[in-house]
Amino acid sequence: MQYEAPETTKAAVGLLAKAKGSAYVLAGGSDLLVRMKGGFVEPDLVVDIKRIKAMREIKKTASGFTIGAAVSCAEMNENKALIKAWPGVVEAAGLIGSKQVQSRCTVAGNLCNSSPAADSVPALVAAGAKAVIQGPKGKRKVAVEDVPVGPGKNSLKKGELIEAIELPARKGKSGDAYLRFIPRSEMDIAVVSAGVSLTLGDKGVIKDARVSLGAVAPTVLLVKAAAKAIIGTKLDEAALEKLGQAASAACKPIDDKRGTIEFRTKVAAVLAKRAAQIAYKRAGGK
Amino acid sequence: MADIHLWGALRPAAGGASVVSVNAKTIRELFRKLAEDYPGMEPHIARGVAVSIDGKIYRDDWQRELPEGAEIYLLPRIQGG
Amino acid sequence: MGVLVTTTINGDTVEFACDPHESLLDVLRNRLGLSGAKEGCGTGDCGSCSVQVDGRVVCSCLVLGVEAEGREIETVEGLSTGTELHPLQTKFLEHAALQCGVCTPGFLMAAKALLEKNPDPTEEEIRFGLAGNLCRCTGYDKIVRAVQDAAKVMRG
Amino acid sequence: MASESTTAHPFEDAPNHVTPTVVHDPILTKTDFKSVGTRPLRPDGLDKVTGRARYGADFNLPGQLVGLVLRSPHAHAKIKKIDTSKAEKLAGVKAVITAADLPDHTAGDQSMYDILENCMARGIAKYDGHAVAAVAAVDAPTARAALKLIKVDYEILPHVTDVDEAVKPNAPLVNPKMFTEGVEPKPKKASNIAKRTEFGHGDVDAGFKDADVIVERSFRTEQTHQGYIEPHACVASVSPDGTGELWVCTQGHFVYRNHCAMLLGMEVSKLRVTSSEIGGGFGGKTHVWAEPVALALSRKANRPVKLTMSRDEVFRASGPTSATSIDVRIGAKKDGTIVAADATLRFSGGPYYGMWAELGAMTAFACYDLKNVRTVGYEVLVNRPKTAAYRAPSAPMAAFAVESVVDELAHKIGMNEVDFRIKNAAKQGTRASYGPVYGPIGIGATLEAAKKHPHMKAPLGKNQGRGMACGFWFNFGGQTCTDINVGPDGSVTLTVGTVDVGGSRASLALCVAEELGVPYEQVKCIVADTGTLGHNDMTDGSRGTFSSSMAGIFAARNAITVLRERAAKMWEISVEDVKWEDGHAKAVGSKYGNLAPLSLKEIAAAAGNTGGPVAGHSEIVADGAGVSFATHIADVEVDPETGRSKIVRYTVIQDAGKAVHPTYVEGQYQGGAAQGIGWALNEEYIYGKNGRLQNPGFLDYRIPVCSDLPMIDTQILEIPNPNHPYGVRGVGETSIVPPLAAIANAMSNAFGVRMTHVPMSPPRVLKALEAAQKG
Repeated sequence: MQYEAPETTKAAVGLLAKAKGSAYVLAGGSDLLVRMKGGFVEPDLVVDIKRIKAMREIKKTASGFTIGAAVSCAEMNENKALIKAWPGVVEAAGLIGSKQVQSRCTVAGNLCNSSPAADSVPALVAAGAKAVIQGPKGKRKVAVEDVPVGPGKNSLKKGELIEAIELPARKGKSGDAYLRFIPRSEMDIAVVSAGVSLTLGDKGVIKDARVSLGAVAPTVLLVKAAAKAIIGTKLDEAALEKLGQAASAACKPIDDKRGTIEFRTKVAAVLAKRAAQIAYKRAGGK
Repeated sequence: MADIHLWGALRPAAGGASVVSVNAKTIRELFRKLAEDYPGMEPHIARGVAVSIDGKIYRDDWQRELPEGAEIYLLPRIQGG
Repeated sequence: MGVLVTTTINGDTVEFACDPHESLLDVLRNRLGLSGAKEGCGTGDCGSCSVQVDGRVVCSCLVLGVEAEGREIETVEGLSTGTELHPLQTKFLEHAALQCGVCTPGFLMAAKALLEKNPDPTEEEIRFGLAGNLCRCTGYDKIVRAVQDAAKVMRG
Repeated sequence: MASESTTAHPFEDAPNHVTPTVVHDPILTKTDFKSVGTRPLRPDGLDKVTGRARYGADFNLPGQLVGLVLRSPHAHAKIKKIDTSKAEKLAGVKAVITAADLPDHTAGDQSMYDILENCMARGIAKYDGHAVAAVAAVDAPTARAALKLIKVDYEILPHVTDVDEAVKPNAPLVNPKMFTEGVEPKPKKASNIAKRTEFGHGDVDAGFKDADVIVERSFRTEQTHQGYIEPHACVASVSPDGTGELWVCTQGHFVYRNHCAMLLGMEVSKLRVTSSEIGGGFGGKTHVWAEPVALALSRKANRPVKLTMSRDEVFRASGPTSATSIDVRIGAKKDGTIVAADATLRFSGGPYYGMWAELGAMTAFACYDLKNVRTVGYEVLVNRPKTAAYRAPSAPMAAFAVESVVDELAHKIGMNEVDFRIKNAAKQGTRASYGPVYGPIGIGATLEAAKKHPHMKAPLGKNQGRGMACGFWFNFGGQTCTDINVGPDGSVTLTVGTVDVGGSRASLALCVAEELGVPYEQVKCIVADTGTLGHNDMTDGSRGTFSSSMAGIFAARNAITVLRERAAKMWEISVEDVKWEDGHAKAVGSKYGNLAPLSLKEIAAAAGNTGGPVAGHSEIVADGAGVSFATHIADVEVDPETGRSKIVRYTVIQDAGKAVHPTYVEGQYQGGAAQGIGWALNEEYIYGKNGRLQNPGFLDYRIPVCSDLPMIDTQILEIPNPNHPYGVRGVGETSIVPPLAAIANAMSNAFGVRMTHVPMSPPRVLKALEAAQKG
């Protein structure tokens, strides 16, 4: 195995593009090293992106936030402006693994790993985040929900890597939230999860919303019907009920060691409703 | 003669009896005579049998005497964690 | 095959050669004789191999040895100063916050990181802050108390 | 009994000479203590907080190879052929072994043969993870590559992993040579039921006819693992002259020595085993798995071999506890008297004969005074790893079933569940459901303490329920051998052969300091290797502190005899006129009024002139361990929409006999409770249809994390064990027994749902809640 730690994105892209055999990007390593340990992958090349300065920063701009691909989830949790604007996204990032894992893991890595149960992805999807992808043919931006294409599979092409995750600027009365269900209080993979981001108009009426679900389908889902159920409402009982129904209806889960179809379908509704209530409150709704 | 109480797994070897009488002064003698009189018990004794004498359980000690009139219960030689 | 790495461990400059796929844990234990960090799972689920890298607590089983280049690493072996124990070490002993002791080095390193960030944590903050460290012996009660007590000492 | 101020010992009027190794009938001789009951720092603590302590994987030998094991991916398969030739040819590979390298030396000892076969499959792989071959190579990557080059030709056989499926008439046979023991006439057909066993007394059927209320339910518990944080690890070194050394994490290095010597065909005295510090065992390190393999690899390679299990291997191929299926029926009068109790227990043992259902059957009703009781146990073979002991083995599952029914019965009668238990609790003179009559016991005392405990009266929050349950464990003693050596400066080394799993070195030093009358700091306790002491049984059955303190106290008494003799020589008086008091030799009688007492230090300094080094030795069978009872109280909060539960308050009340080091006694109570809570809520082995373990890691085998638990309150009761000089009972195991039932009862009290399947994981709880709502 060859290990490289380039100092520029360009160099990283060059290494990945040229690589013969299997090449992997190393950001936090909390997935890659586990897979290497278990013998599931045997990389020929590992490109460590943590020495690329541009990827180590969180930048606040007029159009929102740019989170470098090598920024750890712990660092996101220390950025006050980011926490203020996107509390749900930051909370989701702070739920991945332990404090030890959060010192290393990144939301870009979480996204590329493409687990349907990834904690940060539903929050990013609800937030309308975009992935900035660099590759041999230059830069492109895609909606985060378009990065994973199936469990463990992403849409990145050979030589491509995510440089940063962009979050839009927050305007007016907005709030987001992410909730996951796990049997313990910490350290588990989400059995089912939900992210909600919303913006209020006049008098506390929801004028815009995005609802996402995790661990209920091969990829994280953006559930438009669920958003529709609450747009134009003040998140009253009836709206919450409809939101729950839409969330459950969108689920296409499997039975596995972590949960059942029945359980995931039911709890998806519970979490979507609870996340919506938190987001609504954060947006200043009553 | 001492009355020896048997737990369920030993009873088939004694024709279903829950108590058998054995003329034995020590645990060692008891095991020897039980194996002679009830060959079916031999594998159990080989695997390990504990003896409760008036409620005190002896797992290992062959020399222990069986006092006159004492209540004697045989038990599996238990394992622990 | 081997990569030369220069790093700082417990304040000392250390050079070692390792294979690129080797974890920092394996390097510490097998190449540098620092066996205080333990391998309980090798997958980042138990925290027994916790060390600090550049001031942040990590599972050393999830770090490559080659990543240590130019970093500052702290292990349990560097926790005491000379013959003087770190307050966490003292309080773990006093509270009997260890039974078998195999998780203890990881707990000490995680607790140190926690208190550096939050010198006066609530019980809940301690419990969530240490959730990445598994202990199977104590039920955590005495560990939480030891950390509370050490925090008090460290605040002065 | 001791008076207030003096240290009583049986040698005050001792004859001139006492044989140093005499075994005393273990009787309670002391109830007033100076050292015992205090809370000093443990002697091994400093090494453990500085990273200096060496565990199984922390030991290395020059020229050491890395050993790795190839394991079956199939639950049940015939091994038609193993081709190791390519692996052997790989550069850096120094040895490859299969079962052929471990010939059978067990000479008809079936339990040892089972262990041998479990160490390395012999013709048939019996579970996912069963070892089939092993390699030793210069480094881990080479060893990994070599494993991949071993070709195993399997013929897959039908398998069964579920305890209830395995007892069905047409279930695949795990062992076609197994015929159920304990039934007459002897069966002609092979079965997955290895044994039927029965306990009890009275007439159960007649008893039920007298009952006003009967509750009958069936329960299931899933398989759990001890979950020790340190994986199995050893370094083995065998020389061509047939001598060997083994450094290993184990609960019993003497037992490992005996096992390994037998399985390798070595002489016991030629294999020296050193126990490392042990990173948890809880019963899971009581017999050998990888150690004979490491020794066989070392023997073949003529190099030391280090073999450590990965966490995946620990889950798949060490010894978890049984999965169970239990039916319980209890009948009571309206006044609350239980008139009949009956239980049928099916416990899985993996592919081998075990005594797990038997232990369940013995412990099930042990807390109660019952006129008519019967328990029937069935040992069930399944294609899962060989079951090993796990802290009070089999008792938690039996207690879960029985204590759930007891609770329900109390409520049906309209009695408070604590009062109902007090009314039926076993006491001194009660015939235990497993046969013998009890001596002084503490179940009643723990229940009375629970009744008075503030926890019982504390208000409950929304969606919270409170439950309680009782637990029992036998405790036992066994073979024990200790040495006391007094150094020339008067400091004392206590050498024991029981592995210290949780602070016992401190407790043992306290007992010996107490007996000698010297400060705790003057006694250093070490765990010796197998070359240094006679055989010691393992640290299991809560026997470590019980047995080794008894042997240590006797060794101290023997040392005191020697010390008195030496003082007599120094004074030129008769030994009969020398007594030992407060750590000093004192001349008895007014004629010696001018002789100042001699300290241990002074006697030790003169030892060279009075007969050589001063020592005391003791070898005993420590029988008479007192049974142990506990009562637990649990408050549980359940999220009614997700079924997720959280323990919000927990109290353990248990009899310790005498708490030698109360802090570590509390630690045992808390640790056992935490393991029981994990078992109750989330821990389980999950097997796929293919018979493979789905969750062999700490990610999906969910042991409690710090944020899952509240502080765990403890109350130590001390009802002395008359069979120990200081009244000590084992304290290590009982605390894991009540939590399953206490938590199930709490859920029932909160929501009216009777949980009958452990773990009570969120999907199961949610389903039960919804079923209850639908009525």
